[in-house]
Amino acid sequence: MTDKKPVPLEFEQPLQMLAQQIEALENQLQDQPELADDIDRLQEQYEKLRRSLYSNLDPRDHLQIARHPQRPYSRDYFERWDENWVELHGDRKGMDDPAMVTGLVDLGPYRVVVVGTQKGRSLRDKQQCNFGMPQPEGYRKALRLFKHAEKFGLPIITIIDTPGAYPGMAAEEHNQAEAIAVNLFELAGLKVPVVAIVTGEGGSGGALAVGVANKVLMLEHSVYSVISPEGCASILWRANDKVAEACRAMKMTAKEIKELGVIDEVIPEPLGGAHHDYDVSAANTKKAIIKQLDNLTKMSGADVRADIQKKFRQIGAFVED
Amino acid sequence: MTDKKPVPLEFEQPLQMLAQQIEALENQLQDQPELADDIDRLQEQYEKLRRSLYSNLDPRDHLQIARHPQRPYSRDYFERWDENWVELHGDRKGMDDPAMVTGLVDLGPYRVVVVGTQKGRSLRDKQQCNFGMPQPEGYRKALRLFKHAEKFGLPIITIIDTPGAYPGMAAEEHNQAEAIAVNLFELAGLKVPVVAIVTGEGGSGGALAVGVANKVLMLEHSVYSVISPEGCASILWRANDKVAEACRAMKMTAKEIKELGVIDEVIPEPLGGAHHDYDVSAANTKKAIIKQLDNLTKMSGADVRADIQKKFRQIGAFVED
Amino acid sequence: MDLKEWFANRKKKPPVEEVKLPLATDEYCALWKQCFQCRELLYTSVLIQNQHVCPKCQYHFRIGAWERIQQLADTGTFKEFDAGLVSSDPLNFQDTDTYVNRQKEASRKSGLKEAVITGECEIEGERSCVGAMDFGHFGGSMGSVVGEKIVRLTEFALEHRLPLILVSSSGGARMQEGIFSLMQLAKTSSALKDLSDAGLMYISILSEPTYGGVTASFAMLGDIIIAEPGARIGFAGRRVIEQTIRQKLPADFQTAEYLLKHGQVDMVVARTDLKMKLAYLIKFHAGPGVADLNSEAPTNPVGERESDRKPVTR
Amino acid sequence: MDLKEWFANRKKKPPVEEVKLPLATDEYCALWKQCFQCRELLYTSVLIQNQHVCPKCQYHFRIGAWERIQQLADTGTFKEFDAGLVSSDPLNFQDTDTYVNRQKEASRKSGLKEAVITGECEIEGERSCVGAMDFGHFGGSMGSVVGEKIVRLTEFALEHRLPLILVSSSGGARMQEGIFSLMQLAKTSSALKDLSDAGLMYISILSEPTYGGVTASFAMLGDIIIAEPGARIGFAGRRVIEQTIRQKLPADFQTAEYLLKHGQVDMVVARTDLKMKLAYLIKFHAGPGVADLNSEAPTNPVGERESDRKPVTR
Ligand SMILES: [Zn+2]
Ligand SMILES: [Zn+2]
Repeated sequence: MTDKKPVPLEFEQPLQMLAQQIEALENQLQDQPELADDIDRLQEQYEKLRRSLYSNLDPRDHLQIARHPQRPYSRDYFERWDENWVELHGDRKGMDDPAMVTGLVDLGPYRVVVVGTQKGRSLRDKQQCNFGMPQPEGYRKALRLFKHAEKFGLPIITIIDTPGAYPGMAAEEHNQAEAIAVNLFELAGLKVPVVAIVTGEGGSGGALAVGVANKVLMLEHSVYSVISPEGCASILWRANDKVAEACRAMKMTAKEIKELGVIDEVIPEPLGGAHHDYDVSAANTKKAIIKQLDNLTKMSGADVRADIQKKFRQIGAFVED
Repeated sequence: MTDKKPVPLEFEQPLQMLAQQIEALENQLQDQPELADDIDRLQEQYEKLRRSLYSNLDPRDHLQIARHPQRPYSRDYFERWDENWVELHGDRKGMDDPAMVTGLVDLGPYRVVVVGTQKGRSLRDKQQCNFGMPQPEGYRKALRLFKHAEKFGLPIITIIDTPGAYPGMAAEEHNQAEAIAVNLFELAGLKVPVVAIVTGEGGSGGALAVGVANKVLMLEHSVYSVISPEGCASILWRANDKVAEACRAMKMTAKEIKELGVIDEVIPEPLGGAHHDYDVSAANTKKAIIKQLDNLTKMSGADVRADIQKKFRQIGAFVED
Repeated sequence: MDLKEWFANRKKKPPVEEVKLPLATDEYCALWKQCFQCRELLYTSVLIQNQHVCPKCQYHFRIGAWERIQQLADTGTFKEFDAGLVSSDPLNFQDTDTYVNRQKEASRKSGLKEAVITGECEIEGERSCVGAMDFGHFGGSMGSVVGEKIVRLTEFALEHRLPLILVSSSGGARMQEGIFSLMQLAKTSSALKDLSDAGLMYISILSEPTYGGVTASFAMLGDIIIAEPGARIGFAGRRVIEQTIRQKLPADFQTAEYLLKHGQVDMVVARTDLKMKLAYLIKFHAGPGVADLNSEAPTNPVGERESDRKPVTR
Repeated sequence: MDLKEWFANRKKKPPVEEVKLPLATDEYCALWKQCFQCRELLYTSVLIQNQHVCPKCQYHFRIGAWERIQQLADTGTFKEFDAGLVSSDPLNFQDTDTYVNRQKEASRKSGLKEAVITGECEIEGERSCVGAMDFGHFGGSMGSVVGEKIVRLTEFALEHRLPLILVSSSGGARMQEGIFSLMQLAKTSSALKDLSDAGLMYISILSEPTYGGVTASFAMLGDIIIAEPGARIGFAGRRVIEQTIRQKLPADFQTAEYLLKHGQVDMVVARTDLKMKLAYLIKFHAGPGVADLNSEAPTNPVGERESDRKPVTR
């Protein structure tokens, strides 16, 4: 993916126009050497604009980056964290949900169990992965791996990039509510540390089903919300064109959620977003995980459990008369 | 069911003919009082034949009684053990298998969790219950209740009357082998006592899936085997008319299996079979269960587990050089 | 009329479209009320007498948290917990109106401070912790206060080794508290894990309607799960699913009876039987608990009735 | 040719009817062997060199227990356990022939005393307990001896805290030992429960064919389950299912690849990669184990590599 040129987003249009101008001038440079100064000036301008653009993103811009079709997905991280990583399949009860990828990763100092949602890259992949929306069987596959990790004392790393659970008939019949609830319940009782990273979209209960962790990290441009901004806009504003407002109102960006005290760390992305450099993104996340594990693995099993319970016990905003 | 006349089996033909003769004579008794002596003599003969018939049953006769369409099923026992018994439903994951009935029963001195296979009485019931062949989801429903019992320190009583697991496509896709295996695995690790009763057919792995117990009891005419006698005949004799031989060869009757040391107790049935008196059958089984629980509930959780492990550890027949 | 008949009759009727709960205050004013299902005009006092179940067709009207508690708790035994907990506005949330105003409006309509009432009481003499949600307050949505009150109730149950009963009725998580609302799913589930590991009993009762974040957390985590007849229960809403899969769903999709058939609830119990059933289940499970199982020799034989235990009756 | 291609090619061929394993003794005599799948004539020595996998189409021939052990164990490290255990005839079983005669015949054909060989060995230097079944002996059926040998192996693994690896290949339980055979399902599963609770690793390898009581007990209880390409695995046999449901099953039904798609196995691994994969998995899971998690402060941080641990390589 890194060898493909990043596809520009809507809000990146001015930047792209400037880049095109520069390219046009560069093509003429051999014939008109006097253009060199202009090019340099434009380059400077471009860099300035780029920095200013990415340091003043609207919440909706973050959402767009988080949903960028070239955004690195779970497999992209697992492969880069450990080129020999071993994928494990299936819920053992009838399904191997491709929207939930699970396996064993050697991070160097730590061996871990990884669990991540997967959106799919090609159209066929996307369809198979149901655009990153796991089935109940996907959450149960994740749970199987959580239990595996606990049995062998392996820390768990989860990657969250999902619009949420799938609003389908079979998913309801197979009790996806229960599948999510049981994961929340069981994750809170584990005796091995869990680190979750929201790398793209953290959508609702479907995200939380692999997100109850001792430490929750978010990539700089990722988002995390109780409902999709589209859903929020349509319910609260009764208007489909109020998505930007919904994004702002819900405070769903990494920076905002960190300020609210709900997550532990924001992991920086390459300028322009994680899809501009998969290797750097993988290295950043790996570094952040190892840093967290350096502390978490010093705790006893009982303390790890107490820690995760305490973490979520504290979250809430209310007034007591 | 007890108000319906028991339907006679093939081997009961001579008995039935005698009964018809007696009935015919009784109808003439008013006109010909001198018949009274003949009737008495025939009655005596009838009782003698009856006792001799049921004390010299061929293994295949037991099989026929075990499969009698009026045989009491799990619900018949549960209702009689506790008329206020509470049925609990479902595997929580998409299915409530009617072939596996689960619930809470108050036995008087003990409250217990009950789990039993169910064949179905009416044609519609039979179809819904798949003729007593649970789906993988049925075994998983049973497992949910086993875990429930363990959590609350309630003993488990299981009833086995099943031809076995269902040889169907969906059952294989949903991994019935795993469903059975996991039940064997988990039952062996419980800290609450389990008493299993084979009340009818104990067929293969599908029966064992609810049959790993501290004490295994069998009704007098019930059978328990590694494969159905029809399956055995067709594989080993390559002949469908060798069922009686297969029954004999496999040693599948309660008495034989008790002699082999594989089960703990044979519970007597009303003369002619359990279907001749549901209430007596329920009372006999209840009494047998309570007797077993009187001992088992004196053990600690660890001892209960050790006991079940030891019990199955010992089963096997081999020679060591 | 028994449940089967009632349900059979119900099927003959055209499916009831989106049922709106009348305001609790209005309800008490009105002398008459029309059944949403059989269209019968019912005396409000008779309806209340029958626990808001239509005497003719057994339709279960939505009821508020206080009605629920009154129906379940032995008279005079309920002690409310955390009545003073109220929402703050951590996000300064505003859509077409502010969250602060919407909260005021919700309280004006419901007469409640929040969408759940919690406390302890006796149920047929069995001391229990009870929480009841109120769909009439802010659509029964779960924000920080609902989460906190349920967790405190769970902690109380754990500390005093009491059974926990939660009656759900909710549209899901409260959007206006954003990520805080989502985290209440984890917070409540996590508290229930502690309760469960201590061998204590939690009965979840699902009433019309129970959806979204509530279903995907505490509502589906009961040791025993009971649904009320006709209650609609699910994760995603019917309309969202129909839009997604582009086909009509069966009329009984997501009803209590549908869930029973699909193995998601232990039983469907009529409201008029609920209290006795709960009491029975609590008594049935009041035993030595898992702690004794790990000791070398249990002081109480497992499953055995203590001689001084109250007889189990329904 | 990679797996996908191989599988695609395989589909084009008419489904192979009941494959009979040639006698192990004959096999070594024969210079040539024809591939069951691509019909290529192969030098037996080349085939053995390639672990009985067709070099042309990757078809995995059935192999015996000793070949399996030779392929997995580091040279010279295997020590057999319980070689002297042989079946008795507890039922005096007789069908068209006696069980005693059938046992003799089975041993004559297979050169084995029983359908499983167990022992300890090193796998890429990792000390392990290994059991391998042999379909060529009495259809790989499980009677008392198979059960007992597997349980003893499991107990050894538990006592010495070693990983356990079982390679299954079986038609199911052995009918001739009746109820004793059925009880081996419980006996082996029960032993594995103890092993599992001690935090020890069990890898189950499913090879062509694995059916019935073996699948419904230890074969499906692995912490990790690996299937060999093309292996047919299930509970009920294909023919029985077709007779029951009265319809044809898909050609790939019950193959390793079908099971992978249906979430029943963790991975499908070619025989030629199996040893390295096993060694990797054993090393990966060699950690502090569950016991440490229950202590107040673990001596080894969970998941952390011990400084003196061998590097994990494949
Ligand atoms: Zn009505
Ligand atoms: Zn070939």
